[in-house]
Amino acid sequence: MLALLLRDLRLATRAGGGFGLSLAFFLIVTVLVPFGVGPEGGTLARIAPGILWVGALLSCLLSLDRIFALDREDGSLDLLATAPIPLEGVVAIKGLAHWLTTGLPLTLAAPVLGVLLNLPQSGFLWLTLSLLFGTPALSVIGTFGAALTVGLKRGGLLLSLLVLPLYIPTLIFGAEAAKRGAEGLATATPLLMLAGITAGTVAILPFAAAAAIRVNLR
Amino acid sequence: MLALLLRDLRLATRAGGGFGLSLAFFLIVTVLVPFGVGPEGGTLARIAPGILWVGALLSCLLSLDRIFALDREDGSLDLLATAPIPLEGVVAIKGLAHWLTTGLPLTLAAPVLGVLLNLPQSGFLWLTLSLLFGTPALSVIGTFGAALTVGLKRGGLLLSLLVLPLYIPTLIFGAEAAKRGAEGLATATPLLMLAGITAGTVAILPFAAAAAIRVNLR
Amino acid sequence: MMVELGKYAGTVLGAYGVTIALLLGLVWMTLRQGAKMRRRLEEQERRMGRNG
Amino acid sequence: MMLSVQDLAVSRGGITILDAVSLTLQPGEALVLRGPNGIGKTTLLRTVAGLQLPVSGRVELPPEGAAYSGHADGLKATLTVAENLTFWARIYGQRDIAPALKAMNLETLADRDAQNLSAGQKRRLGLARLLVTGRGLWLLDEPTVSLDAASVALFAEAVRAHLKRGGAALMATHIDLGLEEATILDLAPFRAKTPAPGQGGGFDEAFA
Amino acid sequence: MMLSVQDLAVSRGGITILDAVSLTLQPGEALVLRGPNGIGKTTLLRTVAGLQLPVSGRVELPPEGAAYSGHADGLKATLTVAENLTFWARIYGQRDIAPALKAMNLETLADRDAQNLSAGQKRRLGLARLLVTGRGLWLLDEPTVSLDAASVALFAEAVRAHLKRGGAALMATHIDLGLEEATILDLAPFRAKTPAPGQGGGFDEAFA
Amino acid sequence: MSIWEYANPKKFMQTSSWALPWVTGLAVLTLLTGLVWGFFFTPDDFRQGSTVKIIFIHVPSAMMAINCWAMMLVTSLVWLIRRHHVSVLAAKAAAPIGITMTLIALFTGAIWGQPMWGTWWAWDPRLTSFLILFLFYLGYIALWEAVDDPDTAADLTSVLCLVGSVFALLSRYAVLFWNQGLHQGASLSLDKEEHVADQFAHPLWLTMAGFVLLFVTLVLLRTRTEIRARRLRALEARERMA
Ligand code: HEM
Ligand SMILES: Nc1ncnc2c1ncn2[C@@H]1O[C@H](COP(=O)(O)OP(=O)(O)OP(=O)(O)O)[C@@H](O)[C@H]1O
Ligand SMILES: Nc1ncnc2c1ncn2[C@@H]1O[C@H](COP(=O)(O)OP(=O)(O)OP(=O)(O)O)[C@@H](O)[C@H]1O
Ligand SMILES: [Mg+2]
Ligand SMILES: [Mg+2]
Repeated sequence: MLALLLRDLRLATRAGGGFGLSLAFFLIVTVLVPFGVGPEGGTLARIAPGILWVGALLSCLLSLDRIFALDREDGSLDLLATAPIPLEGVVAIKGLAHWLTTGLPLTLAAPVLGVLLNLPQSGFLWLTLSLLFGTPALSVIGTFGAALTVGLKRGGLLLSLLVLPLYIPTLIFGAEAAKRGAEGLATATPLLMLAGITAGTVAILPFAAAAAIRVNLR
Repeated sequence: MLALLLRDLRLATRAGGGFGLSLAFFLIVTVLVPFGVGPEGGTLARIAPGILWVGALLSCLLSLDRIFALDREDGSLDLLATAPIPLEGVVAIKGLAHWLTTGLPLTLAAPVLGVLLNLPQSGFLWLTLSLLFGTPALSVIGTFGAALTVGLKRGGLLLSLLVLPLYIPTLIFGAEAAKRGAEGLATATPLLMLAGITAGTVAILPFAAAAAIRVNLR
Repeated sequence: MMVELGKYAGTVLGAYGVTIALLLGLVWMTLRQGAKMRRRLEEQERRMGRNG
Repeated sequence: MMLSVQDLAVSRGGITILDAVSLTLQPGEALVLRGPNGIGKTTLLRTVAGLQLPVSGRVELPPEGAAYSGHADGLKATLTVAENLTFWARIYGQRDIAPALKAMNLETLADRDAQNLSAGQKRRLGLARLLVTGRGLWLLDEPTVSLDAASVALFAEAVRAHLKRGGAALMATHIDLGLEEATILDLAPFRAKTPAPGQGGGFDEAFA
Repeated sequence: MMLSVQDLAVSRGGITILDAVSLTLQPGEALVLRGPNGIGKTTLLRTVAGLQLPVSGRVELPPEGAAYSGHADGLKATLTVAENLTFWARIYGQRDIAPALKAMNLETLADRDAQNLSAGQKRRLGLARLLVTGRGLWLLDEPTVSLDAASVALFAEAVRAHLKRGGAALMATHIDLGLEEATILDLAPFRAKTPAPGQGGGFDEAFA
Repeated sequence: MSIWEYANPKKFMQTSSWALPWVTGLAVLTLLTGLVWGFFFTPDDFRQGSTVKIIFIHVPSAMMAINCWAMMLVTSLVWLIRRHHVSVLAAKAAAPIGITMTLIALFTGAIWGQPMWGTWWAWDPRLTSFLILFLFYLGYIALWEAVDDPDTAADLTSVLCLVGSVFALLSRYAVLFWNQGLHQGASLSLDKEEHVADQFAHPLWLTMAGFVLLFVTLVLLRTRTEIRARRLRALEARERMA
């Protein structure tokens, strides 16, 4: 199991492995929005927490199809499924590796990008906290979606379609926490909800995902 | 050549071909932004043209890596390169097919999604026009980027990174035209610039892209 | 016998129109798919006999 | 008993293609599956490996399972030969990859990225993976594709050593492996008859 | 003259691997490239096909070019067999795919999606593509991988007919194709010597 | 005699072909009566004017959009637990009806919103939940379309339906938390204060029954088509083998 985690992390950091690129995508979304929306600081500051959350979510989303598709294509998934480790464990490790290479860097980068969008001073802490609590749920839900679509040729965008409605509660609570934080309001409720969603998904979805993979390999 | 266009269109409309899915992505970005930013109609109306342009651009971007990567993986690209048709023609056709399956549907869908973002009445026409003039440039520039990264394993996100700076002028003029239109201001200048960019890229980039592919196949 | 819809005529008629169009579309699609599938199946059964 | 397959029927795309296949493998035995393209060798092997469900019949594997190797080698292009092999060794709880590298003559390539191997070298690496699984039963689908004569001999040698150690192997292949001790099973006689009614989950009876 | 290669050196990953290869093919001739895994057969064929640049030496092809077929078949999984073939026929300005389907015994599979073919059936489709190119020179990289004996014979038949029509074929393979008329060229003697100074684009001399 | 007998395709085909004419007739009857009554024979509301007539299509379609998903959830569960093919085919057959109902609710709501709230669309919780429901339907249908093997598709879509239902509920709470809205409460609740007047309630009951019956008719028809498709697939497969 640890071997799998290490391999996935190593693959991610090798050339073309996607580490840093989803970060780059986050950066780019954040940079594009001012070009599209216009440069007024007031508007930008108001929408900053929301845009940062949406940007983080999209970056996360785009890296989802790598979770299983690559392993499926080169036959590793067949081999892992016949290997002496439980598929649920494989799924959980894959989700963890995804979070370590995507969610965590995004969380760390968000405050920096907040500066670009004139995020109010008071918002930085809450933005980071909300991402820290929320991104694991994004990774786990995404792993489930990736498991559903693993059999399909380039299921990439179908994957987005399936996963996005599932992301909405996380997004709402996350962005709400960040926004309230930026406006100096109480953030306990949304943060608690976020933590609850994360705990629930981490506990349950790996089983559903493993089941989906078994079905897909048939 | 026509055979190639027909094949690409047919592939796009087959299961998992990606037609409609980039449209779905556009829909989803548009839907997510209010969840992040909050439901107030005024704020949404102000940022609507910009967000719609950014959304269209991202949807376009995400489908870029299909342009050549699939053909590369299954060996078709090698075979096309040795076939008796000029590679420039192949590239141009690929770009055209991409626009027909991505840019055009996005343009047609944008007004509908404008409703969701409370786009002011006066903005719809200009939004559509600006997308109509701008999306061909997105496809052609994207084809060039895809050609540059075709050799790389899952160059998808690297591709985004390369292409996005090239997209910025198109985005600026496009969003500006849509925004001015929505506010009832004159839109001639940005629209002219957009048309100019499109004409220029269509005339020149296929040659650069074909050269890039030749290099990548070596 | 025409009801008086007042200034909201467009709204009400539009709503009913959209609904009826969508419902008819759904019914039409259902019937067409059903007929097509029945035809294809009968064709196949004729070719193969009832149990292949 | 390493493997016992009783009265197995396997399907692809919802159609039963092989029927009433029975076979057993004792430790030290090798069985080669033969048959024309499309008869269902790959499908049979995947079913035995547990990657898909049988239509009917039973498969009994050793408790710790089998080592399966399919058309694709499961190699990561950006990892080196040694890294690829180490990963699989650790998944199977093994440590030492040196003997496997040696057996497949990959020692000089150990630090090369997998993407820079030729077709046959990749395949050799895929076969070396089997040696680090520590499993007694090998299920191999066309193991010698793209291999030159010397490598085929190398492979035959590895299989022979595996059998000597009390292992067993079930292989599908079109070419002669030079393994005299292997029994050959032609799958052609097991091609499924026109399927009996009732096979498609009761759907073909729906109107009977 | 269908193909003339003079004093060709080819490289992979910046290293020259074959050197001083010369060969010619007249209409009606077939040449089989042999050599151990990793000697450079694929690299040589790709260079001849113009997919990569030679390090030195010259390749002369017929004016209309050659038909190349590599390790991958260039099939679209979601198109049917007939659609795949028709596409390539039209790219090469041909119309009729029926003879090609017939020659490769694919008629019954014509309406099947390519993704639902077995490994050997896919390969047959890849070979059928050659028949709709109308090109005189075929460059084939391990054409018979995954094919059963009957299909190999079918393929040999197709090559023979091609030669009769005045075509020529250059093939890399490890197995016996049953084509007596083909000349065999072993590439082992052409393995590049320890690279001469100056080969790395002059960089290794830069500090001499 | 147990309910599971109807999960046998043959039994289902027989029963449904017997029931269809009755259900269809009843559906047309109630739907037409309800719509005609509602459209022609109800007074204008003192605040909303004639737009109140939209309620007779808006509310039933909204209700059916939700009920359809509930039905899909139950049939998917039945498939996962008891593996009755007809059950999951009914879910597949229902999805396009559900998405149409969702669209009708959204469109009529949007058209209604224009005079009432001065905007086609607002991010009200009720409206937003429906948009999310629409996305769920879209994903569910797309997944069916994308997977080739019917049993694989059945398993995957059923799992999606299950997980999706949980998340749909979660979304509802999230959306309520996010925005308190403009939309009416439940007008047919027992709470007297909220209750619409009887003159609207009666035809509304009728159209609601009509929509339910229409739904049943369409589900039966479409399930029959799906069963035929499966049988055709089995026969074609057999022919190809022969
Ligand atoms: C796109 C927008 C809309 C959607 C998705 C929507 C959705 C719904 C739903 C789901 C119900 C059923 C509630 C229930 O039975 O508990 C409902 C009922 C209702 N809606 Fe809407 N609605 C929309 C817009 C509107 C607008 C603009 C109005 C009028 C101003 C409106 C007026 C009503 C009324 C009067 C009811 C009946 C109350 C009830 O029975 O609960 N809706 N709507
Ligand atoms: N979805 C499908 N529908 C119908 N038939 C299918 C489908 N998928 C595969 N088949 C058929 O199932 C058969 C078995 O394929 P399989 O890959 O097991 O053959 P194989 O013996 O391994 O052949 P090869 O030697 O060519 O690898 C083939 O004839 C193939 O065409
Ligand atoms: N980037 C690289 N750096 C160094 N060597 C490389 C690189 N890429 C490939 N090679 C080597 O180049 C050689 C030629 O490979 P090629 O694929 O042409 O062999 P081949 O004769 O086709 O072998 P096979 O029969 O196995 O297909 C191989 O030995 C391979 O390991
Ligand atoms: Mg096979
Ligand atoms: Mg080779």
